[in-house]
Amino acid sequence: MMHMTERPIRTDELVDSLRNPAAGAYASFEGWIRNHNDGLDVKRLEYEVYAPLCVSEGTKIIEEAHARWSILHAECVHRSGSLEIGECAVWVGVTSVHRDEAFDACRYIIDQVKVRLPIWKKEHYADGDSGWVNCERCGAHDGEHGHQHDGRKGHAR
Amino acid sequence: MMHMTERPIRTDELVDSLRNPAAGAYASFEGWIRNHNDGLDVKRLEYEVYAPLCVSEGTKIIEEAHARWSILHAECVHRSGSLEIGECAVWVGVTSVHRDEAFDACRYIIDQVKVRLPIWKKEHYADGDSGWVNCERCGAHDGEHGHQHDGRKGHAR
Amino acid sequence: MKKKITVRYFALFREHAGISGETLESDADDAASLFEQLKHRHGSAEPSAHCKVAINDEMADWDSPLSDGDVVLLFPPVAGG
Amino acid sequence: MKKKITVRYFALFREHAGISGETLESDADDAASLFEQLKHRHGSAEPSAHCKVAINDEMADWDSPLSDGDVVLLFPPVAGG
Repeated sequence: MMHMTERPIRTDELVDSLRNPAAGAYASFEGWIRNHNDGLDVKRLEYEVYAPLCVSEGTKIIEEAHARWSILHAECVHRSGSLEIGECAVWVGVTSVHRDEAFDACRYIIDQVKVRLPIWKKEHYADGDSGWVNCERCGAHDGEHGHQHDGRKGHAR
Repeated sequence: MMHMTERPIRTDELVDSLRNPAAGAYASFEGWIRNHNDGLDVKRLEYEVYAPLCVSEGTKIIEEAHARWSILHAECVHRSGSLEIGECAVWVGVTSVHRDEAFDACRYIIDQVKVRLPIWKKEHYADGDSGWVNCERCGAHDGEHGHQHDGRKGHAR
Repeated sequence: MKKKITVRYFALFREHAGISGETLESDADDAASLFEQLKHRHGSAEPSAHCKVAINDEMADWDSPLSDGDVVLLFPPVAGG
Repeated sequence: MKKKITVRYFALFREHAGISGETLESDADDAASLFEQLKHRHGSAEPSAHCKVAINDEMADWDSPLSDGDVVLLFPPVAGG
């Protein structure tokens, strides 16, 4: 299942929810808030999400993983709201009998979650500036819409 | 670094030792004792290790991972002694800026640890029998040495 | 034919529009046409392959037809990493 | 020429030998020859690609030469999974 939460992700409790005497392998991934991006000094991140579609699309991704690999359990939790450096933004955990399947399914889930879920992150920089991450790929060009730009990422302060 | 321990592996403490504000990705793997192998009902496992070479060879593996991928930290801990079903036998944790490197290095480390470290496991079955896992690949043939066989794996009761 | 469409803007689109959503009348046949009609709002020049659309809480294609009463969610590119 | 070699047996080899190690005199030139000479002890018919050897706490090849005073560790195949 896919879960969204505004509270800190407790990976120790989550892994306990996956425990199963038939499981021989547990592969997991965590995305942590890092203090830099594209050479800029990041102070915190804000995750804007559209939760209903995150849950339905994330659950679809996990079902795809179950269809493709022989795994026992797969779970994913994603944070929303304001996160500090070092906090866990997303966790994926997969159990299986042997390790091949756990690794492959874990990788598939995080890759798909990153591109398919309606989640946007806004970085807040050391100098007080901020910017939406990756939004430059969208085709939103400077000057075509009447808002302030900081010239860095083509986005609003 | 590679560590060997006779005590339960505390993955929550281990992941804390890897925390780094520059890390954006944490990939991990755990090997758990499962309740079955080759159709047999397993009750517990005994890990025999030769610790000095486990540490030196495991540390070599981790250094290879650092040489091959741009990662921040990589650690591995392996249990020895008697383990119950569900217990963690081995943990690998890797951090990096982006997730590709953490996943690839984590996979490399566990794959190499499984084939290169002097670690043997003996399964104890529900019926009181026991057997060394995978030892049949060794070339030790029934009847060439004067000990009892149970006929299952070609190994001693 | 005019249809009543509710539009919701997210992230950068919401900041550009200055509102999180609105209900409007549109003759747009598909999601791409609506996106084009609203470019003064969301600030994106064209429906990019990196932008996404959902209709009535289901992910949709840009050429999905629109019906009266649809709720259209306009998603700028996701963070992706 | 006879050399004094200390041998250590692990896991299945130790169970077969009934001892965890011994010090002996051997004229074996390399690890493979020593392994062959000791097959009545460790119970393995031949130095398999799956068995490993270490000399003085370093992983070694089966054709590694032996010197007087060496400590040779004989490893049955590891569990591997």
